[in-house]
Amino acid sequence: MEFLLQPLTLVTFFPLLGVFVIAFINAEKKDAIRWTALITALATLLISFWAFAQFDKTNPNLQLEAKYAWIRVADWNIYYYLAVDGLSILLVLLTTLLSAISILSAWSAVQERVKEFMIFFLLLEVGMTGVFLAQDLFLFYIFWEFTLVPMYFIIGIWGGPRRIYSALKFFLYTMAGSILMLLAIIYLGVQAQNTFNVPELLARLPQLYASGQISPTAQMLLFVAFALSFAIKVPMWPLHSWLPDAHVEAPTAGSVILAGVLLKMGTYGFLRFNIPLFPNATIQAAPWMALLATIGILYGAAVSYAQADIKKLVAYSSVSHLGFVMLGLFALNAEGVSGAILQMVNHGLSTGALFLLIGMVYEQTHTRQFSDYGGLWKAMPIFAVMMLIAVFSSMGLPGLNGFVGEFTILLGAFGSKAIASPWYAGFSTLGVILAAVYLLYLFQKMFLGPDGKVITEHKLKDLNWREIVTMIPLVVFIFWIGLYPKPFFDILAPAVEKLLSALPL
Amino acid sequence: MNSELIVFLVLSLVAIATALGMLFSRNAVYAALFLALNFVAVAIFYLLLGAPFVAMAQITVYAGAIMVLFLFVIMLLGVKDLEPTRALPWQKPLAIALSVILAAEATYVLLAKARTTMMVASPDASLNTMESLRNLSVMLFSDYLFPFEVTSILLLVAMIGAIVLSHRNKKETK
Amino acid sequence: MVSVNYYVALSAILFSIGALGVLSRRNTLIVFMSIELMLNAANLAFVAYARTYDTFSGQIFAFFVIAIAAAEVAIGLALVVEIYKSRNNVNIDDVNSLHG
Amino acid sequence: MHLSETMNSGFYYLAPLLVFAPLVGLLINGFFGKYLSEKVVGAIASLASGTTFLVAVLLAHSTALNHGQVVQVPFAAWIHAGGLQLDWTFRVDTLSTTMMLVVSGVGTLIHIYAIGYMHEDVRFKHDEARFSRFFVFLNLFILSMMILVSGDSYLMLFVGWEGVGLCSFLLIGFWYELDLLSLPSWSNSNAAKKAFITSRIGDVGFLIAMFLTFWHFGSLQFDAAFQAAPSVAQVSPGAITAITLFMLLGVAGKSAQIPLYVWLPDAMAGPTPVSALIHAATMVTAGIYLIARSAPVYSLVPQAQYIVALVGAATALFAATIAVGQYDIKKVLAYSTISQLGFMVAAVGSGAFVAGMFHLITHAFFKALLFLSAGSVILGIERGHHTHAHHAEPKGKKKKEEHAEVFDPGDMRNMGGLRKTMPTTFWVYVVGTLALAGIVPFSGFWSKDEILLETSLHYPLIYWLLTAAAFFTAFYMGRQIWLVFFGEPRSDAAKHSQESPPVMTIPLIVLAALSLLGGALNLPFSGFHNLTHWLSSTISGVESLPFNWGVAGMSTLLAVLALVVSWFLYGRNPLKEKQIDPLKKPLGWAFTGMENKWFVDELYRAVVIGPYERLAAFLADAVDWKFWHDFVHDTLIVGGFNGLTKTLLDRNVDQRGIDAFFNSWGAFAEWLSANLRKAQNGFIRTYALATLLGVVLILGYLILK
Repeated sequence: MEFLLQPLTLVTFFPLLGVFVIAFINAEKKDAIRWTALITALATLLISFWAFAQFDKTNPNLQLEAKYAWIRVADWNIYYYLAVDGLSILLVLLTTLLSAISILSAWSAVQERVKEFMIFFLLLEVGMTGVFLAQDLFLFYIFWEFTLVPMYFIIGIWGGPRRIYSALKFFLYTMAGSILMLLAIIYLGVQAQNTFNVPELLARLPQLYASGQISPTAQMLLFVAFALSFAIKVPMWPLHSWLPDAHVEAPTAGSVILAGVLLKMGTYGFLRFNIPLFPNATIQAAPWMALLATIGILYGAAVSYAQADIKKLVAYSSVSHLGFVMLGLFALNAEGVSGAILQMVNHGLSTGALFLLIGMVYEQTHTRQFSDYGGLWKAMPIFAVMMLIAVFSSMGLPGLNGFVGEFTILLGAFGSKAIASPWYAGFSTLGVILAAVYLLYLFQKMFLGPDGKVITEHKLKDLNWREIVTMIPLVVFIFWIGLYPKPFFDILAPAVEKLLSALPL
Repeated sequence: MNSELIVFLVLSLVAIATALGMLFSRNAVYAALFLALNFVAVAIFYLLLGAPFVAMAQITVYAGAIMVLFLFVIMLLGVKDLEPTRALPWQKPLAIALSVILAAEATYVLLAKARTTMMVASPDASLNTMESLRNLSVMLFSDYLFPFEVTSILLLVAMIGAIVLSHRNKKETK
Repeated sequence: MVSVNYYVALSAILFSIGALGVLSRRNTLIVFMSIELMLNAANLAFVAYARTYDTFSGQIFAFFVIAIAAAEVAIGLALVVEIYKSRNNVNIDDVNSLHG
Repeated sequence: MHLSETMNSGFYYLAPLLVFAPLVGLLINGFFGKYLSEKVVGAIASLASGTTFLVAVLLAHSTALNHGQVVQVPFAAWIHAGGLQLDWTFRVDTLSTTMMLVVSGVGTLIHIYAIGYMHEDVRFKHDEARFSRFFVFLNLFILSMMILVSGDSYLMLFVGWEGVGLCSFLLIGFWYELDLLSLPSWSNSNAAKKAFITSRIGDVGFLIAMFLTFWHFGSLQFDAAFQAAPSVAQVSPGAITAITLFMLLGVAGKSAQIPLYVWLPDAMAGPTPVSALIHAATMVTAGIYLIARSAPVYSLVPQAQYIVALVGAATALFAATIAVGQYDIKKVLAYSTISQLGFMVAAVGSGAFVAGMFHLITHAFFKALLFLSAGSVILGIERGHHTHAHHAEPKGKKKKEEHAEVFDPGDMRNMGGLRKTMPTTFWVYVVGTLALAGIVPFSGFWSKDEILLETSLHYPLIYWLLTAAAFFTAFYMGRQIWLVFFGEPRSDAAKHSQESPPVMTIPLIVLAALSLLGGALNLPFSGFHNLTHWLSSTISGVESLPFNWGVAGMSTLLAVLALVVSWFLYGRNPLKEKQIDPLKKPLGWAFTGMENKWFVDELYRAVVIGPYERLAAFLADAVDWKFWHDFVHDTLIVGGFNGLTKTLLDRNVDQRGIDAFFNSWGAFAEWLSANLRKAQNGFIRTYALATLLGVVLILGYLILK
């Protein structure tokens, strides 16, 4: 029982309890199912707060460990090992928060097969939380792959007209990357005397590198294998092709989670595994990653601008935003990395908010073409204000969360020793203009200008209370991080410092 | 020729006779009654073999419950002689031949091949005490606990199955 | 004192009679009865050997066989009733829709 | 000096109120605005702004008492990441208090004016619910502006900098569904977008300047950065030049300098109080404030300073020429603003920081005055348009047609003779014009003269450019006065125009008084260098120059000459209805250029916007979708995989090879079973018989074995 009561085990697997309960509810009782799912998600959120309360933010090491020998075969020791540190705690909180919000957002949007939807959603939450907490590569890989399954069904069952194609593409694309990572994990485990335990690996690897047992080339190959898997998830240019399909076809809640959490799993992977496990390769690769990130920023922004579909615009904007995160990570200095981690959270909040809002209006209008919109501000003022906040948060307006992240990232990248050239950051800064171009385009085409088709053809209602409640936590965090980000940076700082001090820079 | 052997032979005659009676009865009710008698005879064999518990089970379950069930079904469906059919003309002779061969073979195998020389002691007072019953129960609930539980599940399944079979039918007739 | 062989022989004879019943009778109910007879024959052998080797296992098996027979009869008779309801007789030869 | 030492000797602890007073105002109006009456909404907003002004006065007073000491008022921690340690800290010194006073003072007057203006504006445009929203945005603007001027670091300044950009966006697009003629259109929202994006281009410059500052000076906090600057200048002067020039790009974006000025004329789409407050008096001067604030850095690189001055001077002249060819009353003022901002940039660029700030202040007075008066004129014309329509054509049907007809109340060709119908507006407008034109003793004269004097000493080219710009300034203002207020009305609306209510005219009169007397802040006579003295405690090394009769005489002469020329052209023979501009014929293509803003917008569209849109569309459609998504993924990868699996492996290897082999076995089994199935007669008894046969045979085998 002690095993079950550990905060991290509880926060990871608590949604299963909800799944279990929902499994016994008659599928016709949709409201009961929704409430059960919501209460489960809220309880998980509370548990994550409880875990957070026990978290010592001055400690740079892994904390709240739940560690048990799990599979013992021959000389292999595979652990059930969950732990959290400054790098991941915020993402765990983001996951539990966005899960609850997404479930609330699916209240009226999902009417078909509610039971299955909620079950998949809670399963997805288990997988995502597990990814951020697992400290054994084997366990991590299981969670990592596990997230694919519920998402596959969420897109494939409740998605738009091309959902099957998109779900399949999403699945295959990510799967293809993961296979290489699996190979790399196995190779790493064999080399490091049969362990997948990350802290143990970190203790053993320097010696392996020094003795030449893992040659620099091998280290680079390992880095690439991990990076490919994560880069697809991020997605880094040019591996982003699955993203617009998945985003456009996914139901709102799916898009929110996809943008808010699933993409962060990629960047988190770089942060947690690539950088500390392969320090020399990381430094070698930093300029190249920065180059890809810069291209991604500018390319994503330019492509966003030319979209006719609102959701697609936001989807491509993720390519641009995640480019910033990657740039910050591979700046490999405190400013860049902490900015990047914060920006992961920020992107979850602001893009999550954008998808939520688009979903809310889509429920009423059933169109996402810009050409159908216009002048919505008059019809839906609260909605407009929410969208205004989300848009400007995404654009990086100072005072809102996006700016804090973007600024520290660019600042870090500009003076980064690892990237060693201010040009990448310089060009990435142009992304700030391009972001304004496509996001203002989004805002203008939807809310400003003369009345569009949706206003003349529908009787639009402004947001209802449930929708406002859904948005409030996001708005609060958008302002909080924007105006007073110090607590967030304080959580990150020790862990980031520890991460960077291990690099031979 | 001791007295036990005489008892045995008499009882075996009864058993074989009732079995044949069942086999040859045109009327199902008679067949059932013959069979019941056969069961009783077998139950007495059990007693002779020092298995009072099995004997009682035999009487209650077989001669009692099962046979009543049979009779009940027979009554329910009505006793009707079947029209003779010519569907399987070679079935009966073949069956008789094979059964005879089987009996011969089985007897031969069991008697000539196994060649057990052991004798079955007649029941004495010690066997009929509660002691043996207690040992049996202990064994049933320790070494054979799992099969025992499985049997209970089997009975449950059978019960549900029987209910479902008749229940569905009820719906159909509506 | 009776040789265990006698019991075994009786068991074999009863089993053969049961088998003959299964093979030759067309009334489903009597086919069932014959099956019961065969089970009984087996039980007899079990108990006889149990006595011979002075162990309870044989008795326990007999007990299980009785339980299973009860289950079998319950299902079997339910099926017979079903068959009767759909065909209005209990001729086992009428039920041959599985023919090749 | 830090707060603890001065806490007792001043009102510094009130500094956070600068931001929180407008915040409270905007929250009240934002949440409850729709339940409150217009007067209450306006009063709350004005009160919020007024509180800010009061706090600014108290802070200025404290600063004066402390002999201009710089005081940092820490408020809260902010970004602490690695080497970047920034807090929300208010900086109270002479420069920032000056800006606070100007912004909140002019801001409050405009708030009051806007109560009257918006009351009518929302009615003319048929959406009265939007009244409170206007004041929310206005308070938000004051809030952002206060962050801008009171920030203690470049980053905090940047927060305000972008915040005012947001307000500018929201307010330019206030009538987002209309265009300048109040017809449904994307035009106003396009203007808003243009303003924000153009400023953002400048912001990138500012951002990069900040990155350079951080990595070279080690801090974004003003004092720390300035302290590090001289030593860095010796090691890597190139870095400082880069910082200053990138910062200039930011200034160009926000203060509408070449090449990024194009958004400001379009920004006139906003309601007139907005044009006055944001796009004339305060926000656009943020760039000048930034350079003045960065004086210690700019002073280190004279070449960069020269470039700044040159940009300013070129803008001043360029915009002034465009203003000559405009017909819209607000567009003239907009280009005039650009031109005057050019003056200020030229001033701070050539090291005359005080002169630049001085002009900033006086310009805030008279340009706000001019814009507000222009707003008064436009509303007067609107009123005339409506009364005329109602009275002259009482029949409903006709009235509608009259309304539907396109009428531009801002077009000066529709005006004329307004001095009779709108006397107060006329007189304050004249005061503003004289101040702008630089006629003694109006405030504009003194500040402009100081700029000219400073530049004449160091940079002759700049001096001549500015002098020429001053000539054009006086000319287009004269043209405007003659066109608007003199002659005969050129439209029915002008004939029936009415004076504005006191809630609007009183702020005008106050501003007119300030425009008249504002020069007293810094008269070029010894003992009257108040502003110089005041700012010298913040900006070191500023000196006050003695009055120079040559420069002053030259500029006054040119201004008077320009006014006379404009009278010859527009005043002597007033323009008739539908008559073309008398300058058109003599100037020919040059006037066409002025009328069309020298085609800069078209140039940008052709060179920047169009190509970007085409590039974006190309990347999105051709590269990302058709090539990368459809061709590479769907055709190459999926098709390749399908080809490999379906054609090669499935059809050839599998079906014709492996399958065929095993199918033959299947065929055999089929044949066999077809024969064997005859054994399956369906009779259970037969099966049982077969089973028994098996048993018998097995037993037999066992026996015989």
